[in-house]
Amino acid sequence: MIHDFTYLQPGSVKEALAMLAEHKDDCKVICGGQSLLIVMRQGLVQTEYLIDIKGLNELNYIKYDDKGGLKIGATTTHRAIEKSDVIAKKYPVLVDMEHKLASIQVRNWGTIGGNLAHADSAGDPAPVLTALNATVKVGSAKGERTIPLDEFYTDLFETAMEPGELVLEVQVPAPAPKTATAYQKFNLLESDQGIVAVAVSITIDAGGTCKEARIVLGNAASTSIRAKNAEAVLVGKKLTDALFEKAGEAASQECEPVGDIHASEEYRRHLIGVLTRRMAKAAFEQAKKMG
Amino acid sequence: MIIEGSFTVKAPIQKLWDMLLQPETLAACLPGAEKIEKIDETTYDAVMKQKVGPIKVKLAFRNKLTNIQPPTHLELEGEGEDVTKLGHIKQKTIVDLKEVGDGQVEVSYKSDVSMVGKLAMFGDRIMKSKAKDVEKEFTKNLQEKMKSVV
Amino acid sequence: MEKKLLRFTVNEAPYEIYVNPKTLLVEAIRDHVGLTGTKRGCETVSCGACTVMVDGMAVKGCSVLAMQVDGMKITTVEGLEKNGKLDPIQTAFLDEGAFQCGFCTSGMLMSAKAFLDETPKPKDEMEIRRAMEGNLCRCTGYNAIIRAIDAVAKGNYREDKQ
Amino acid sequence: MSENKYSVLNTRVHNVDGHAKVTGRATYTFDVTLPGMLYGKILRSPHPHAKILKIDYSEALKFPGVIAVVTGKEDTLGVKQGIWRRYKDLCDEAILTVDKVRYIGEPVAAVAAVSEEIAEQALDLINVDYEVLPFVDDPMEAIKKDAPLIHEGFERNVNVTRQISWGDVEEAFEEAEYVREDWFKLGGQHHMCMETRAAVANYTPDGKLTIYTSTQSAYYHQALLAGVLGLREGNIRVLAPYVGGGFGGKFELDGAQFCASVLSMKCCKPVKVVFSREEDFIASKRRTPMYYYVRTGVKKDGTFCAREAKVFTNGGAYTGMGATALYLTGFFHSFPYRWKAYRYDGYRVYTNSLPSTSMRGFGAPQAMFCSEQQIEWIANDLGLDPIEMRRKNGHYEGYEVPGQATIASCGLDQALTAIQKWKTSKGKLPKNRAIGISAAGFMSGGIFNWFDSPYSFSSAVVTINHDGTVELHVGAQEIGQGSSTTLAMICAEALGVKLEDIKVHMGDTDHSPADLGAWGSRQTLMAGNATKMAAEDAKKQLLEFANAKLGFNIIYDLDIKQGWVYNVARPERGMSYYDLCKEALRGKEGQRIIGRGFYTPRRKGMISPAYSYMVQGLDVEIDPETGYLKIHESVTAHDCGQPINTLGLIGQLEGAASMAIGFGYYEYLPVEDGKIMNPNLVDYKLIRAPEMPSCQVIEIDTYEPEGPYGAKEAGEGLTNPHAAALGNAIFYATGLQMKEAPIRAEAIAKAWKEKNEKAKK
Amino acid sequence: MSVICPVCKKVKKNPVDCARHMFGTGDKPHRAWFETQGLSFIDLLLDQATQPGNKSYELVGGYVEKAQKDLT
Repeated sequence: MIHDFTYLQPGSVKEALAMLAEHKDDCKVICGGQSLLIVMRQGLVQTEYLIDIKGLNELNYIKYDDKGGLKIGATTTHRAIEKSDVIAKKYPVLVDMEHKLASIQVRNWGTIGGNLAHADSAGDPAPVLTALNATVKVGSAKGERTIPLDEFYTDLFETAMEPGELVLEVQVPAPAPKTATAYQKFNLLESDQGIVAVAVSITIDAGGTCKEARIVLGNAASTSIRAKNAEAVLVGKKLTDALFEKAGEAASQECEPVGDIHASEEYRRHLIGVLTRRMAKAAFEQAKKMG
Repeated sequence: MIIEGSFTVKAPIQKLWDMLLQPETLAACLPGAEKIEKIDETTYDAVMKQKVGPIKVKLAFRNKLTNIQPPTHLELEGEGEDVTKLGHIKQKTIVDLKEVGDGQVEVSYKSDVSMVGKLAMFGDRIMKSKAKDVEKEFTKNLQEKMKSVV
Repeated sequence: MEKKLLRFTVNEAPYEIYVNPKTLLVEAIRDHVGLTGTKRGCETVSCGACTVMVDGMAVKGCSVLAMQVDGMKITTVEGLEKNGKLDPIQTAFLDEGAFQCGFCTSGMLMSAKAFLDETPKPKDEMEIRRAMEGNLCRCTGYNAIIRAIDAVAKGNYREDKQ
Repeated sequence: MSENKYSVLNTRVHNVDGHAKVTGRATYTFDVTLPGMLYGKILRSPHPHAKILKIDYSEALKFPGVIAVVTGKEDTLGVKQGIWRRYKDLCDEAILTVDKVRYIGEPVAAVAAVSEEIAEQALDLINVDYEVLPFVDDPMEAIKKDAPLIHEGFERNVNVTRQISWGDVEEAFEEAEYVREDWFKLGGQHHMCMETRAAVANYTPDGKLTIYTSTQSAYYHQALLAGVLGLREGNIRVLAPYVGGGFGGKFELDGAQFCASVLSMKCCKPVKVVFSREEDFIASKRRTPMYYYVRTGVKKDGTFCAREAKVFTNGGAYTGMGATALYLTGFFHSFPYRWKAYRYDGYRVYTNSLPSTSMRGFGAPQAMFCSEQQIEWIANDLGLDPIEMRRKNGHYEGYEVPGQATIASCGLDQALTAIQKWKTSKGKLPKNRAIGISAAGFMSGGIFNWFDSPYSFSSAVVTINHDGTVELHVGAQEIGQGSSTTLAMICAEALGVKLEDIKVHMGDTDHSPADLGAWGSRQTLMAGNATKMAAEDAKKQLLEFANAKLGFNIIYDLDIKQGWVYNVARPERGMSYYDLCKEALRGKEGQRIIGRGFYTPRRKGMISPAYSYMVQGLDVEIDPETGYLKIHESVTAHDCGQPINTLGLIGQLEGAASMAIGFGYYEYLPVEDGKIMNPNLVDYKLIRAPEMPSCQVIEIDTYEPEGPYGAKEAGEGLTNPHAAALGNAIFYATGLQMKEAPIRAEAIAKAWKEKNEKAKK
Repeated sequence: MSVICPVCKKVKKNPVDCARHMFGTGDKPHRAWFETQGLSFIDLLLDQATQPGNKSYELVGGYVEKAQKDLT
């Protein structure tokens, strides 16, 4: 049962930010609402004001240029990302991730901004975007700022956003040369959230040595996290199966998963190890093929 | 859900024991505790507020000490409810204090917490990870507090 | 609670209704418009029984506030049949026996319809299966549903073939 | 497939209720609204075991919009009921409990209000004082000496025990040259009908109750409601509109039906109660979890000697249909093999958890998971071909299961051959991929009358109108399994008319003859026999007129086929059925022609009049490191006698496969502290379209003499073999023996890791 | 040697079979008979279920045999 609320439908971002500034803690923002409405229907979340930004078309865009990289507006749907030609060309891993995010119905209505702001550590976009070194542009009545995605999450369902701030845009730098990103979540049913998920981005130099590695774990702690020890295993080395194995072990040790009915803590760690190894290898193999 | 762990504190065991039984200690150490009230020698009422992202719960708890063996063993049982009826929580906790030499006391605890209602049904994963956080913070706070007393 | 005016089109008929803003789209369709073909099978946006088309897109009616579709075009299962003639996907469901208890069927049909409109030539069976992954069925084991969609995609129900 | 000798049977037809279902016109209980209707909500126990000291609902009554609150103590007769009416001891559930709660989710009180939301809010205003009691939720704990007692008079919480045995087991084990024993653990499974439990009850001051409800047996609910409400059966009308699935979970009295009725009787207004998905999970019933011990003795050449099984089932808080499942577990555990000696001891133990009941397969899927895996391991241990070993010991036509049943038709041998052929055709499979096989058998309707029905098991009435259209009234219940279509086809075939001439009426106790309803694979055989008999009765009456009218020599036989009434010896001579009907009615003083049919199995053994056989093959890819399973293909060789409704048959088998794969792998239903941990569709995993394998069905040609046109069961039995087939595939791909169902990915990964660590040492 | 169930008088093939029948029926009158013999129905049942062999059946079979002379 949803508790009653006052429904506000701003006509512009400016108006939305003014409403946010006015109602601060007493309001919630709904965009696609594919996650929020579930908890509201369970009675777990109540709010006095609900600000609906789903209709804000000024935030519905996908822009790309080789210099500035990719910019996705907050109200862009998952489905639009999935079907974007430029994203398919430049960031195939994003399309791949979107294909596996819930179901078509959810992707048709759910938005990237809503997903990131919801801060579910089992969400798909955050690990991939973090691996791609993305930043989030947030705004409030006072102004705008950008936050790197790997600093965006502070706790389970908590972000670094202040009251009154709204996700406006996701920014992804243009792909670096000899870089590839691979993502896999482990789940029994394709459309489910991952029991755990791993995104790995590898950059190699001409000689095949690992220049940079970003390993991001999903649902392995209260937020999606960088596995920095695992990254350190790879960076500066000629990559081999033995190293991938070692990186997996490191990731499996540094994550902090919680056991639940779907998987024990031990199993989650094990899966993190396996997926990190596999994804690191997959990203490396792809990177080798890249120009 | 079982929460267990242990830590050591450098303090006389009796002093630790006395402190543990003071509501103020618990109130100060338990994150989110709004009120802890001693009803009688063995009964405490507590109100705890917890927040996980957008989800806020306020739990009203009654705890009873069921087995007290000063200064080494303590058992308590509690039952409570979220004020908006999101869930019903029961807990059974055993705390043991043991002198491990060198003026150190090892405090070990084991809580069996069970929940029913929307919170538990829907938020098993959320609640479990939150409980872990609360536990960590409580232990940290308690250790701090003990240090300051000793 | 102040009710809000919602104007939308359901199966090509215009509606103006006043709703509590917390009303879900599926509730607006069932309780206010009175079309009960759209079902509800869960509270967690899992089962897809409430799937309808919003401006041609398959959307779960329980995951959307009714106010969010203000001004939009909704198609429900009742809107598939035109002038007493079944939509090809409905006929295909009958031909393949793609339903048993029928409770998930409305949602299945809407997902299938939206998918076929968008992807007239799916590249393989897996693409069809993935298109239907948001809809649960406890009876059929899905395969008959997939066969029905495949048959429509293959053109077996084009007018010149009938 | 051989040429079809029938005009309607074994053809592909549209389901008779198909048009309503694909256009959204089909109305379910969920959709029923009546003028002046109130909405009911149920307050449920948060405790697995507690005494109710006091219920204070005064605040709830003050809440605007609340019309009534009912409790077990004040507003019901407190009658304990159960589906085993012949055994008073086992009628142990009051639905709205009177003084004690025995599981989390048990109904404690109910509210009727002008809206669902108000009713739900009012629940929070009811205060219940409980005295919390110690609880136990595991059968092995509940049976211990000092475990809390859940029901008075059931020492050690043993609810029912069942024994089945034949032959000298000790001696047969002596004879065996190889003996293997294993313990298994089986989890529960939820029916997960797409339509949750729902009822709209309308009690009127003239003492009559009409109830629309989602049910598998309108007649059972009429009788059970009469008992608990103190009304005469005839004053209760149960209407089952379209039913959104049943699977064995919707023929016991449930909270929606009972609370809606009690509230309606109190308010004299219609009251609707619809379970939320969460309520449906925590407060309906489930497949029985079990602890399962099996010991099997065989000769070195693979001849089966003896088998012994000891089983403890988690009965949950109440008896329900679980007692029947306990017996069938033991019986089907012997299937489909010949054992010289066999012994089964089953114990159903009460626990403070959700009651367990019948669910598609009725106790047999659990038994087959254990049996069919162990057989595979034995064959492997002895170096024998498992398919040949199965063949060597399998049932055959004419075999008698000692003291239990005679097998009149059996396609096991052909089914094994078909699967063997498929397996061979697959050739060598890549690494981590294997084929798992499992055999099973099942019944076509149970010969049990624990309900103490005074009526025939199945009945049908066929009425012919003057224009030749036919009203087929059956008590059989359509729940999606296609019984309406199957019975309409049988009726059309028997009468010799077209399928579109038949209208099926069911699910209304005022107008349908009494019938035990849809459970235990009863419909095709039992309701089918009744329907065939009724149609033949009507046809006989028609032919009497035809004989008089056509004036053939009395030595000739007449028949009707495809609407043509004719002389069998000279088929071209005859008349139109439709014309005949007009004249026949005139000859009967304008009365419609009515045929009656009924069926109750007699002299058919202890269990069922007929048995179906099947062999299941699954091609499975295993990622042992993660435990992920990908099922590439499912092939079923199935013997269901004469197929009636071709499309329905395939649908039933594919549906069974999806549910059975769920039981084997996806559908984990953990209970902690008496509480179901995943009562929602996010956390309870139902297979979805991408995971569902393609299914191939190989029909095995048999003829069942007891069945209508030689037909028997299809669609329930096939929930039995898949879990074991999965286990067997895992065994061949990895060498792991998985003894817990569902086989969890985590368990596979863990066992694999341990195996590798062991190998390293 | 066929025997008669001391409670419901059903004829059974042999004492062990009769014991099995008594455990299997397990209703109040049958349980009560165990008590009259100084046996615990439930303990014997558990032994039978959790231990290999047929000890409980044989034991009760012995009692059934003894009871026969009072029944005929």
